[in-house]
Amino acid sequence: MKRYSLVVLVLSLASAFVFFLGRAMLELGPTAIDLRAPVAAHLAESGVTHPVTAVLLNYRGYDTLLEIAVLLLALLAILAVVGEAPASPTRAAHPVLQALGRLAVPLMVVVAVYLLWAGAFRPGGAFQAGAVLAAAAVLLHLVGLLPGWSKPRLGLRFGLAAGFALFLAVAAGLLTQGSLLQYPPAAAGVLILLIESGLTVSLALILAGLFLLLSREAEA
Amino acid sequence: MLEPLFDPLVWLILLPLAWATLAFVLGPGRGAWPAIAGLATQCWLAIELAQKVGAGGVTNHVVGGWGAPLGIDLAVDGLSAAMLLLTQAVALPLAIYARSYFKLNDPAGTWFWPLMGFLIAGLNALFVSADLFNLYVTLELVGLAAVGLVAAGGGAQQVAAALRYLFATLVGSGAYLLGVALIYGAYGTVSISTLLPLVTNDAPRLVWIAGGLMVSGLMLKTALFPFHFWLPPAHGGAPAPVSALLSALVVKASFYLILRLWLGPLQTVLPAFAWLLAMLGAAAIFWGSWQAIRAVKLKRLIAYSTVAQLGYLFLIFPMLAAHGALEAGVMQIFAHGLAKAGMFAAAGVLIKATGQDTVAGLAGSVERLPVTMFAFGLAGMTLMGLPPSSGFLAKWLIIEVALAQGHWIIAMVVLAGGLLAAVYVLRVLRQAFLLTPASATLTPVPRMLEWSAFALAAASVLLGLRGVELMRLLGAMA
Amino acid sequence: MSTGFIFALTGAILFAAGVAGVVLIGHLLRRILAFNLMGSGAFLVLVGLAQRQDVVDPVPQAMVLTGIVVAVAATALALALVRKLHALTGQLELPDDVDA
Amino acid sequence: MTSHELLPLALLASSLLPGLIIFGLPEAWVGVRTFLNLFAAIAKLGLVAMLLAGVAAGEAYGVRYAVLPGLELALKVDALGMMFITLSAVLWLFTTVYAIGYLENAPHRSRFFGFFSLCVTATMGIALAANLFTFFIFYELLTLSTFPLVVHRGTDKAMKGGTVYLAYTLIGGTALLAGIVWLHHLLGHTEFAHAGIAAALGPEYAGQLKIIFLLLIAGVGVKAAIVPLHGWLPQAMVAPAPVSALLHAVAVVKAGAFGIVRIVYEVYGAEFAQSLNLLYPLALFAAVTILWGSFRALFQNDLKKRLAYSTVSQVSYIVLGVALFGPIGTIGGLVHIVHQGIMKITLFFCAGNYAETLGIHKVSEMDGAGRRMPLTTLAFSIGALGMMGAPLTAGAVSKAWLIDGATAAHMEWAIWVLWTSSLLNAAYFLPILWRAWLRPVPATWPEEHIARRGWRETTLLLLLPPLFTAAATLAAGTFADSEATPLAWAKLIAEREYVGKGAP
Repeated sequence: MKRYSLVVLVLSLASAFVFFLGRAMLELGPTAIDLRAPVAAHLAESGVTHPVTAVLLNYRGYDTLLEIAVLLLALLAILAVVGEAPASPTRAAHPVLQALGRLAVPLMVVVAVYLLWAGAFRPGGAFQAGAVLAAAAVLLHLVGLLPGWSKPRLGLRFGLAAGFALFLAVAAGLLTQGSLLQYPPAAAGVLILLIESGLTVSLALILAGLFLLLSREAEA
Repeated sequence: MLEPLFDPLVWLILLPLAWATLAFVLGPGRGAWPAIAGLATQCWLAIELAQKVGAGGVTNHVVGGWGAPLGIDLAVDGLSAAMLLLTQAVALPLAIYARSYFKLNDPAGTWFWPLMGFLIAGLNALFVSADLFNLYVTLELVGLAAVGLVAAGGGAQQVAAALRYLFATLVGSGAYLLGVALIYGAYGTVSISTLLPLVTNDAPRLVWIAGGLMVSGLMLKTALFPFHFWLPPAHGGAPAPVSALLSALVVKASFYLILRLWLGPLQTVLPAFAWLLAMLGAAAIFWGSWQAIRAVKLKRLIAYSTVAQLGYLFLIFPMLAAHGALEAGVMQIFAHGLAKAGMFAAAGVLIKATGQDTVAGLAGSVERLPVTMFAFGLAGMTLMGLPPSSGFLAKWLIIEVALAQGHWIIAMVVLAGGLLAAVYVLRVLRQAFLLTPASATLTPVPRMLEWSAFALAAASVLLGLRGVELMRLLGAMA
Repeated sequence: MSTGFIFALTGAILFAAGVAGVVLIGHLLRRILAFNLMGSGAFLVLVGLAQRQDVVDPVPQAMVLTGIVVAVAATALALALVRKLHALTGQLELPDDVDA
Repeated sequence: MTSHELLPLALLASSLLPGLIIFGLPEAWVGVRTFLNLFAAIAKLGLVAMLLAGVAAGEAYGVRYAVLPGLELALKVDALGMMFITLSAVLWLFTTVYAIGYLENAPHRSRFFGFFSLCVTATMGIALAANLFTFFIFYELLTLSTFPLVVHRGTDKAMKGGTVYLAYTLIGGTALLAGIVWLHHLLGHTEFAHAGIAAALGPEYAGQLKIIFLLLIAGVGVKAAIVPLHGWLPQAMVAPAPVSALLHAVAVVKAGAFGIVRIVYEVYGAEFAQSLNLLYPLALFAAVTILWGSFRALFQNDLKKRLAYSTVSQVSYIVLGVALFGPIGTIGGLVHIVHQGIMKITLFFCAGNYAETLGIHKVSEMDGAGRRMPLTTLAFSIGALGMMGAPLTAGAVSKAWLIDGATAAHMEWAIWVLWTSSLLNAAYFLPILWRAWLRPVPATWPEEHIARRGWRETTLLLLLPPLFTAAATLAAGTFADSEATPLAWAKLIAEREYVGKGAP
C-alpha cells in the first residue's frame, strides 16, 4: 500500500510539474538576446563555415575541451571500477558475419574520415567520426576479430589521451594570442582540423574502450 | 604581452588537467609526484590570484577572445578566489597523504592520481566559470570524478554507495541542466554577466521554475537534508583520502554554485526560497548530529558530521542581503573543509593502524597514535566551534549576523549544533583515552600520514587567528 | 503552437517521466534508462524552447551535442558500476545501506 | 614591538612553548623534562615579578591583534589580573615540584606535563584578557586542556568524571558565548573597563542586559561551581592529585570566580549592576552555594570529595564578596581569591601525600595518620583551620573583611551565612584532625607505598610543597596588614575600582 501511494504521489507531482512548466513556457515572449547574429557575423573568422561546429570548437570550444575531459574521465573511472580482469576469449562468429565485418570496417573508416572533413561545413565532425570508428571496433569485436581489453598498455593509454592532450596543448599555446583558445583567424581552420583529427582517434578509442572494457566476462 | 600567458586563473584549470593526463599515461598507481608538484604550483597560483583579486577586484579571462554572450567568460571575484585557495590548500596535503596511503599496492589507488587531477580541475573550472552551461559541464566533471574515486577498487557496499551517489549527482545536474535550458529559452543567453541586468523582479514565471530546479538539483548534490541519503555511504565507504576530498571540497562546489546564483543572476528570484533552505539546514544540523552520535563506524560518524556541518551553510540564506552573512558562510566552508579533511585523514590512519573502522576499536589510541589523535582533537575543536579555531569564528559570525537581523532562532540553532557536535566528537576522544586491551596489535603507519592529517587539522585551528585576510579577500566581490 | 514548442513540451514530459522513473524504479538498468530519458528531456527543452519561433539557433544545438557526450560518459560509468555490482552480489538492485 | 607589548606575550609563551616541547619529548627523558618544567616555572615567576613592579608603579602593558574586522584578541595587565597571575604562577611552581614527585615512574608523563603547561597558559590568558572575547577564548582552552588531565588515568571512572566535567563546562561555555555575542552585537565591542561598559547603553536595553548578565554569569558560574552548576567538581576529583590541587582547587574554579569579578566590575560596573538589581540575587546564589557546599561536605567519606565540596563552598565566598556592593566586601572577596588558593592547595597536596604514601583515600582511614606523617598532618591542620577562619590564618583575614563588608552593605543575613558556614567547616574538618592526631595508629595502612626514612615521612618532593603553602597561609594571616601581602594588593584593586569613593 505504501508503495502504491508513493507511485501516486510521484506521478501526480510529475504531472503537476509538467502542467506548470508547460504553461510557463507558453507565456514566454521573445528573448532579449539573440546569438544567431553574432554567430553568423564572426563565422568568417571562426575557421569553419558550419555554425554548429563554429560554436562547438571555437566560440564555446572551452566547453568541448572539458567535455572531452569528461569522456576520458569516464573511461578512467570505469577502469578504476572494473579493475584488472582477463579479457574474454574471442568467440569467432559465423564466417559470413566475419566476412561482412571485414568488408564493412574499411567502409566505416572511409565514412569516418569523410565525417571528420565534412564537419567544417556541414553536420559532422570529430565526435561523429570517432563514433563510427568505435562502432567499427565494436563490430570487429562482435564477430570475433578483435579481443576485449584486459587493461590498456602504454601505447593504448597514449592513444586514448593523445586527442585530449593535443587539444589542451593547443588551448594553452593559444594563450600567446591573448587568451585561452583564441585562434588567430588565419590559422583557425587548420588548428581546428588538427584538433578534430586528434580527437577522432582518441574518441574512437575511448568509445570503443567503453564497450571493450565492459564486454569482458564478469568476474564471478 | 606575456601577461595572458601566465594568467594564474587559466593555469589553475590547465595544470591539473595536464598532470591528470600525464598520470593516466604513466599508468596504474603512478603519477603521485607530478600531482604533488602540480598542486604545489597551483597553491602558489591560487595565492597569486587571491592577491591580485584582493588588490584589483574582479579579474576576468575572455576565453577565445569572443566575450560573453557569444563566448565563455571566466571571472574571479573574492568568493571564487577564496574557494580556489581552499581547494588547493586542502588538496596538496591530501595528495601527500594519499601517496603514503596508497603505497602498498592498494587496488583503490590504481587510478587515484588521474581521477584526483580531473576532480581538482573540475573544481577549479567550476569556481572560475561565469557561464551557466559551462558550469554544468564542470559539475559533471566533478561528479563523475568523485563517483569514480568512491567506487575505485571497492567491494559490493562501496560500489552500491557509488551507484547511489551517481544517481543522486546525475539527477541533480539534470535538474540544473533543465533550469539552464529554461533560462536560455527565456533570455537567449547563459552568460552570468549578461543575465545580471536582464533578470528583474517581474521575471517570467518560467525563470522561477528554472531557479527552483537549479537550486533543488544543487541541494541534492550538496546533500542538504533530506537529500543527504547518498552521502554517508559514499563518504563513509570510500578510502580515507577520497572521503576527505569529497567532504572537504566536492559538496562545497555545488553549495558555491547556489551562492553564485543567489548573489548573481537569480538574485531577484531565489530569496523566495531562503527560509525553506534555512529550515532544511537546521534540520540537517540536528539529524546529522543525531546520526553521528549513534553511528557505529568511525567514518560513518564523520560522514554524518558532514551532513550536519553542511546545514550551517544553509542557515545564512535568509540573511544573505545583510553584511557579514556571506563572510560567515565562507568562513564555515573553510573551517569545515580543512577540519573535515584533517579528520578523515586522521580516521584513515586510525583505521589502517587498528585494522577496523569502528568507534569502539579506538580504545587506547591516544597512547599509541598521539599525533593522529591530537589531529583528530584539533579538527573536532573546529567542528564544535571552540575557540580559537576557524569554526569558532564562523559560529561567531553567523550568530552575530543573526542577532543583528533579529533572527535569534538561527543563533540558537548554531549554539545547539555546537553542543551536539561536542557529543559526537567526544564519543571518539573518550574512547581513545580509554586504557588499551593488552592484546590489541597495531600495524605501523608511515609518519607522513600522521603529519599530513595533523597539518590540515592544525590549519583549521590556526585559520581562526587569520580571519582578517579572508574577510578582506571577500570584500572584492562582483 | 510551433514545432519548437511541441519539442519543448515533449521534453518537459520526458524529463518528468525520467525523474519519476529514477525515483520509483528499483531495477538498476531501467533506472539508467530513466536517467537517459530525463537527460533527453532536458536536451529537447534546450533546443525546442530556444527555437520556439522555428528559427534555427546553432548555440543550443552545440550545447546539446556537448550534453549528449556527457550523458554518454555518465551512462557508461553507471553501466560499469551496475555490472560490477551484479558480478559481486548477483543483484540488479541496490542493497540496503547499513552501518555495521 | 615594545617591551610593554612583549611582556604579556612572554608570560603566555613561558608556559606555552615548554608545553609544546614537552609533548614531543620521549617518555624516558626525565631529566630534560624536569629541567624544562622547573625552568619555565621559575622564568614565569621572574616575568611576574617584573610585571608586578611595573603595575604597582602604574605602567600599562598590553597587546592587541585583530582576528576579524572589529574583533580583537587583546591582552592587558592590570592589578586585578596580576593578582590571579601571581597566584597561579607561584602555585604552578609548587605544583610542578609536587607533580614531579607524585608522578615518578607513572606512565604518560610527557602528555601530562604538556597539557599541564597548556592549562597554566590558558589560566594566564584568562587573567590577561582585556575583553570578553579574549576571555572566552582562553576560558574554553582551559576546558579543553584540562579534559585530558581529568581522564589521565584512562579508567572508566575517570572517563565518567571527564565526561561530566565536559558536559557542564561546554554547556556553560555555550551560554557564555551567547551572552558575549549578544553584548558584542549591542555594544560593538566587549572591552573590560573600570566602572563597566554596559551602562553606555540606554535604559531601554535594561531587559536585554539582564538576560545577558544571566547568560554570562551562568557561563562562568559553571567553573566557579555555583549551585546548581557545581555537579562536575566532585566528579572531576578522579584526576591525579596535582591536577585536583592546582586546577580544580585553584585555576579552574578561580577562572570562574575571576570571570564573575570581571563581569560585575568591568563589564557591567558594580554600580550599574546594582541599579539593575543584579547583585542581590547573585549574593543569594552565593549564599546558597556556601551553605550547600559545606553541608554536602559533611557527608563525604572520600577525602578528596570532602575537599571538593569544601571548594564549592569556599569559592562562593569570593562571589559573595563581589556581590556585596561596596569596597569592603570587594576587598574581602578579592583577597579570598588568593587565600582560598593557598589554603586549598595545601589541603590537596596533603590528601595526595596520604594517598601516595599510605594509600589513605577515605576519612575513615585517617586514624593515626598524624603520628605516622606529622609534617603533612601539620600542614593539613593549618589549611583546615584556615578554612574555618581560625585566627592568625589567611582565612581569618578574608572572613573578617567579608563580614565587615556585609555589615557595611546592610546585609546582615550574609553574616549569618558566613558564621554558619564556619561552623559547618569545623564540623567536617575537626573530625579529620581528631582522627589524625588523637586516634591510635592502626596495625596496617591501607596500602603503604613509601617507607619512612628518618624525619622524612614521605619523599621530599611531596613533602616540601605543602609545607611551603601552609607557611604562606600563616604568613598571609599574621602579617596581613604589612605591605606586599595579598590584602594590600586587594586594597589597591578596590581603590582603583571605587575611584573617589573613599576606600579604606
